[in-house]
Amino acid sequence: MHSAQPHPDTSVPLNLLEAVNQALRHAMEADENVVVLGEDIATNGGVFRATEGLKETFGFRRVMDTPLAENLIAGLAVGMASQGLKPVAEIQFMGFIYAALEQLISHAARLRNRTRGRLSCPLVIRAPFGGGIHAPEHHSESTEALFAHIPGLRVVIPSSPARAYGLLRAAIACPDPVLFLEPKRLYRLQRLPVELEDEPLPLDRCFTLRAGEDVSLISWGAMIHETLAAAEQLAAEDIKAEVIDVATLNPLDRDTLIATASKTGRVVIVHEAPHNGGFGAEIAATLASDALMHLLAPIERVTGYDCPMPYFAMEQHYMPSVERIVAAAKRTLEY
Amino acid sequence: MHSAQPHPDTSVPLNLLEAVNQALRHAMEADENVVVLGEDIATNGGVFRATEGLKETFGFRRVMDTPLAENLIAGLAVGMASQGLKPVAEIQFMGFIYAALEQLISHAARLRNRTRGRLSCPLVIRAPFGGGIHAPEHHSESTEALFAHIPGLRVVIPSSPARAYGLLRAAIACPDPVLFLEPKRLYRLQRLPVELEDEPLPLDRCFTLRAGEDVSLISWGAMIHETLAAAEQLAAEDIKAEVIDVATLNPLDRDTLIATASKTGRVVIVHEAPHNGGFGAEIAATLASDALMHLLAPIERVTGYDCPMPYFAMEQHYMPSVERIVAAAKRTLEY
Amino acid sequence: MFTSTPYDMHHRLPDLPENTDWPRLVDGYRHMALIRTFDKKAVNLQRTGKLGTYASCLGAEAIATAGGMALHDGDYFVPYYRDHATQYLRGVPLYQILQYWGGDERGNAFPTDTPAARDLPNCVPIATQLTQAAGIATKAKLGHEQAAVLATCGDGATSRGDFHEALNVAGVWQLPLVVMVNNNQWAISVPRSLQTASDTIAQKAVAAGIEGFQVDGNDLPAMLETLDYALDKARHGKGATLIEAVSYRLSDHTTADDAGRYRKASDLHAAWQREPVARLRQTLADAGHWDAEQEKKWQADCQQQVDNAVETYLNQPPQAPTDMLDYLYAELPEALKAQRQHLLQQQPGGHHA
Amino acid sequence: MFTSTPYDMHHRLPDLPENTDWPRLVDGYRHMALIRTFDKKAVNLQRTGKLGTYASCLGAEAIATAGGMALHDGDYFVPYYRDHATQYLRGVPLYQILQYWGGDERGNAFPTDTPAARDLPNCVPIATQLTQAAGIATKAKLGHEQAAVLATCGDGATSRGDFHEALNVAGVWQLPLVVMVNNNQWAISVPRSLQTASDTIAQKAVAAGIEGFQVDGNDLPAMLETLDYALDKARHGKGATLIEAVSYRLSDHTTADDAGRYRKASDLHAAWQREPVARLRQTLADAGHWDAEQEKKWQADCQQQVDNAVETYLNQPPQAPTDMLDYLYAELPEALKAQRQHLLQQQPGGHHA
Ligand SMILES: Cc1ncc(C[n+]2csc(CCOP(=O)(O)OP(=O)(O)O)c2C)c(N)n1
Ligand SMILES: Cc1ncc(C[n+]2csc(CCOP(=O)(O)OP(=O)(O)O)c2C)c(N)n1
Ligand SMILES: [Mg+2]
Ligand SMILES: [Mg+2]
Repeated sequence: MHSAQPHPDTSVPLNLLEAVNQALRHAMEADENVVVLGEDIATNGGVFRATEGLKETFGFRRVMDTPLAENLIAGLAVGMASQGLKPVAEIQFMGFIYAALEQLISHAARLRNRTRGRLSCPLVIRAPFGGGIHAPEHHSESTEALFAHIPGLRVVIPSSPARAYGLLRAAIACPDPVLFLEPKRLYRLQRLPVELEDEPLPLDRCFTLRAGEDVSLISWGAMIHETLAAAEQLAAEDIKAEVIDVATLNPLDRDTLIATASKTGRVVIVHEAPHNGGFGAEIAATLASDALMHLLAPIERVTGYDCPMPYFAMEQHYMPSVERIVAAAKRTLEY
Repeated sequence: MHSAQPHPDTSVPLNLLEAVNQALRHAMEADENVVVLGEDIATNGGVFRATEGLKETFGFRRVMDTPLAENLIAGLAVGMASQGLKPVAEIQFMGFIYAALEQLISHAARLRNRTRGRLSCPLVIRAPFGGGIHAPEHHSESTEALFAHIPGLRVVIPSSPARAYGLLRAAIACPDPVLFLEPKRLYRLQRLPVELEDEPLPLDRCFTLRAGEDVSLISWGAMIHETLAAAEQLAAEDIKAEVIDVATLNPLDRDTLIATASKTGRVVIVHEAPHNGGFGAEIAATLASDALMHLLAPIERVTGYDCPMPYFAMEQHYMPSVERIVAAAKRTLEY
Repeated sequence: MFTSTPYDMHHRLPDLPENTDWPRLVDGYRHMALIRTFDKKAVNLQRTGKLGTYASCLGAEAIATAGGMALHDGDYFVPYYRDHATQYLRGVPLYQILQYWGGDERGNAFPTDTPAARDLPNCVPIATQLTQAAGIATKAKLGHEQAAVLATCGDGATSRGDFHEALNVAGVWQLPLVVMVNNNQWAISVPRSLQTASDTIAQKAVAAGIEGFQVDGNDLPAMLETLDYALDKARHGKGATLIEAVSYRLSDHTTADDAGRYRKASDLHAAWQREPVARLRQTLADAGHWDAEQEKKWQADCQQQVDNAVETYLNQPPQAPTDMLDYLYAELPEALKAQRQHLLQQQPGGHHA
Repeated sequence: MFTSTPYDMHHRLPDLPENTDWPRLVDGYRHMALIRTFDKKAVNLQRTGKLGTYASCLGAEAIATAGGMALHDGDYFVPYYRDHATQYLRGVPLYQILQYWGGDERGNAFPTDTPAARDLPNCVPIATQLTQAAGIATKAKLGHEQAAVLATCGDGATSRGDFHEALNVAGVWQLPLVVMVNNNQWAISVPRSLQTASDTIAQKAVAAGIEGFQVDGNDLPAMLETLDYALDKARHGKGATLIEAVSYRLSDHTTADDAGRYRKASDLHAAWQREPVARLRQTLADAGHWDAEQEKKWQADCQQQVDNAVETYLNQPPQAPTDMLDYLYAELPEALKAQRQHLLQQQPGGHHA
């Protein structure tokens, strides 16, 4: 179990966006092979300001505003990574990542395998994802399940400033390609202590954010916050919920998930993405198979509806609510 | 339950490829708005010959060799479909479809929704998929799970000549966008009777290919054949397996799946795609939730490994075998 | 193959020929003035929380107005997201344009009795509309429609492969397609010089074997002339054209952007010297086709029209949450019925769960 | 910016200048002859079931040989899939080329002590290698390496957006990149005329603001001259170049194709009149640098080298099935250990389940 206990001495208060920014900065300081690239990331510091100040410190050679082409960005990153650079590319919004998929599926995720280890592809693609900020059409996507199904591509999603920092450092250090999805709804939510001198966090472990015996609430990304709020509400009714932040969708830490399901016998999986074929299905299927004898109730999935995230006027109707999570948890208890 | 019982009077023997070809021909005869486009589909009749003879009958205006660009092919199809044509576009191999994903996710699947019904997008994208024919690198993909997670996009997979014909006619007639995946390993496997004058087949129903009480084997595409062979082997040991061809991954016919799982209490899901996040997870998750009280054993998933389909020298080690399916079925029975 | 019309960098438009169609230009001026009023209001609505992120068209008025005026009813329009003037001229009421930027898909349900009925909605994923426009042009060609397709995009969009794929197929299939690039010098914060090394954007037509023009996008008469030529050529089966309309984005990229971070104030100031609306008003006034009295009256009219649009917009009833499912497929699939039921229950009055 | 070198359509090469480097051309001839022998053998291996689908390089010998000869050891090579000659010259043994086409990823594990060590493997998804090549060129530029990147593709590949995106960034970032298009007139069955309406492929450089050349791809000296120029320019920080090498695909597209369905026999016959190997042999013979005796000896040598390669290829031990998992990540993730165990058990001797 990895919990991000701050060391009171050296930690600094950062929001998730600042944590990303610090992780980039420190990774660039630590390794001159780290370069960042993307649209509007140099002079403008990124449309969310995740790369703010990097160009000023590291110069245009290591902080590159690319032409407007996501397929190009991914291809550039693959080429760079194949020769030992460690590119960290920003895709401005997850809704614009699809043009990069061919490079990720057919090349980044396979280069090591198809050259039998001769070449590797240590790139990181960062992309803000998810809804809830009243953004334009196509700006609020949660399609992490597409990426988690790509063998060879790691998929990492932080849900707190400390995990954003620790996981991004780990992702950049990792010799494999990593998709790093940043829950943009959390970017400026709150400043929390981040320990900047710790070891990078593991890329294959869930984080247990709250221990409990009655029901397991499993989630990732921005939905962790609704999930924690639901656990709080349940606690008020004396129901002890365990909250697991999956954090790395691929490779998946099945052991921690099986352990919590086996302990509580009741599972609610929460994600913002649509239901059908969402990554919650993989977790539910795993638990229904490997923890079946411990299950005391059907596994509940609280997810978005099977439609694209609506344009913002109806966003709140789409998003899984604390209420829905609490209700699902109670259903498992009343089963 | 839809089974393709041939009418002895008007049926003709066709292999799956010929059935696709006939479906295209008849759809073009029936509706002059149907056009076909893709790489090498006109003069060459398609690299597999699925479109053979169409150019000769319908001319270059309705049978278009496009420049080599899958993103273009998809975009052309979206544009055409938005104005009432019914384009049937071929992507030469599923491994080259990724450049078309942005058009499918961000446009085809959304056009009706985001214009509140003003425009629609009745296109069909056909692509041969799956391994087993000793093809070059990147030619043997099974990434149907990526598409099944796209709300608004129908995903249809035939596993016999009759279903290829009936489902493709239905897909072309359908006012929604459809991804139609053709299991290329079955293209020339065998000629079976196809009834050309029947109603199109439904796009939201599983096909029960074999009835049984002891265990449910659920699959789609080329793996149906290993699955049927496994059922045969099990029958020899007096184990009665029910075999379900899912056929339409989105929308998913949950009722038929829940019914079979509730009846047998034992479920094996078989697919060629990698395990993690494969579409088998959605089915397993659904059954583990909605048929939990009927399950007598953990749901088994017999799938590819979590790696890209190997280049052909190792293909057979990757592919789920009859043996693995039989073993999984027995595990559910011995549980 | 590629011709470049040098554009005037000064604040006066070039002199116009004798046979100038003045009434058309006066019309054009009225539209441009209206859309500027609209644009200012939209930015204010966003500032006061009554609109979402909005892409201003300040500085693009001549380009988009010319597009709307040059298109015939039987043509097709494929916009990007800065074409409010064209959309308005195609028949989209101003309130619906606000509704769109207010986060409501109903803003894309253009009135069925206008040329806009079959136009594509705003396109947010950059450049993806261009291959679609080629598909529509293919449809028009197959049907011998003698119709043209006008598709627009920004200078940044020219870096995406889609731009080239669309031009290329338009060349090889001789499609009735006109791609008009609003080269406003910026793609959010990235200047034109970091987007491409080609001297002009018009010359990108050479790669596709089609005709390309560079034209002053702040010059309505020049824009109309170029579009008339290119659209007419398309309608007559003479092939595709690329138009680079040179302008300057006088606004922030959108209301979510702060151009002060990357744009020199002096550049902006210089750009204002040749902004399209004042330039055309001056030309019309000089030629005696417009005067202060008309201006005053028209400005009042514009304000009134925009105020009405805002009122209509703000008074639209909310959508039903079930709309998010009901328009996705032609018919609600069986598989979604439970979700629809669930959505109904989430609504006030419904049963929460 | 764009210059076109008209290429010779006749069966004789143009006369060569006085200062011609004859030993280099003799070397080039030897390589071309070797690769032709190899190619013939590979096609036969496929016919007899000992190789998978194979992409013949018949007619592309001068292009790929020139690439291999003009590259320096410190340069980078990014191939498509018809570049066997270049790969061989970079240090990939012939048996490994066969191993690749035999369906075995070990064919991509080029020897670490050769320039090929860091070259990308064959690229099957058309044009996707080009943006990667731009990425490698960026790396070379950032590191002040004075190295060039040579990337190849076919005429069909120029229709994909990747081609333009790569050229465009190479232009705006002044990358040390040379993109060489083997314009062999066909993309499987689709002729060059249906691929693009541009008169030449070289002129597509205009869109990216870089230099473009058209050169006779059946003329080894011309190819070497052009590549020497472009690679040298790249190494010296003078920017990117597009080279259109005009050739003709004398083979089927691959062994899975039947060109008889779409290609006129007379066209093929005409193309054979200017095929690159015989042309160069003639030039060398005419100039007294090659004779029948040398030819006979070298052909025998080629046969021997190819036979040895085939033997080595056929004698490679099979891969371990676990290889499909073991090379995917730098370290096998915990999550895959059970699958690896399962794979082990599937093997003969292992425990089936
Ligand atoms: C595919 C894609 N990538 C990125 C974005 C984010 N984005 C929105 S507008 C824009 C700049 C577009 O610039 P340009 O094409 O010049 O049009 P302009 O806004 O200047 O009119 C970017 C990068 C997007 N909408 N779509
Ligand atoms: C993205 C993609 N689409 C389609 C294919 C199938 N395919 C393989 S080669 C080829 C034609 C390529 O033609 P060209 O670029 O001219 O190269 P050539 O083979 O003629 O040398 C096609 C369509 C592919 N490999 N990749
Ligand atoms: Mg712009
Ligand atoms: Mg070719």
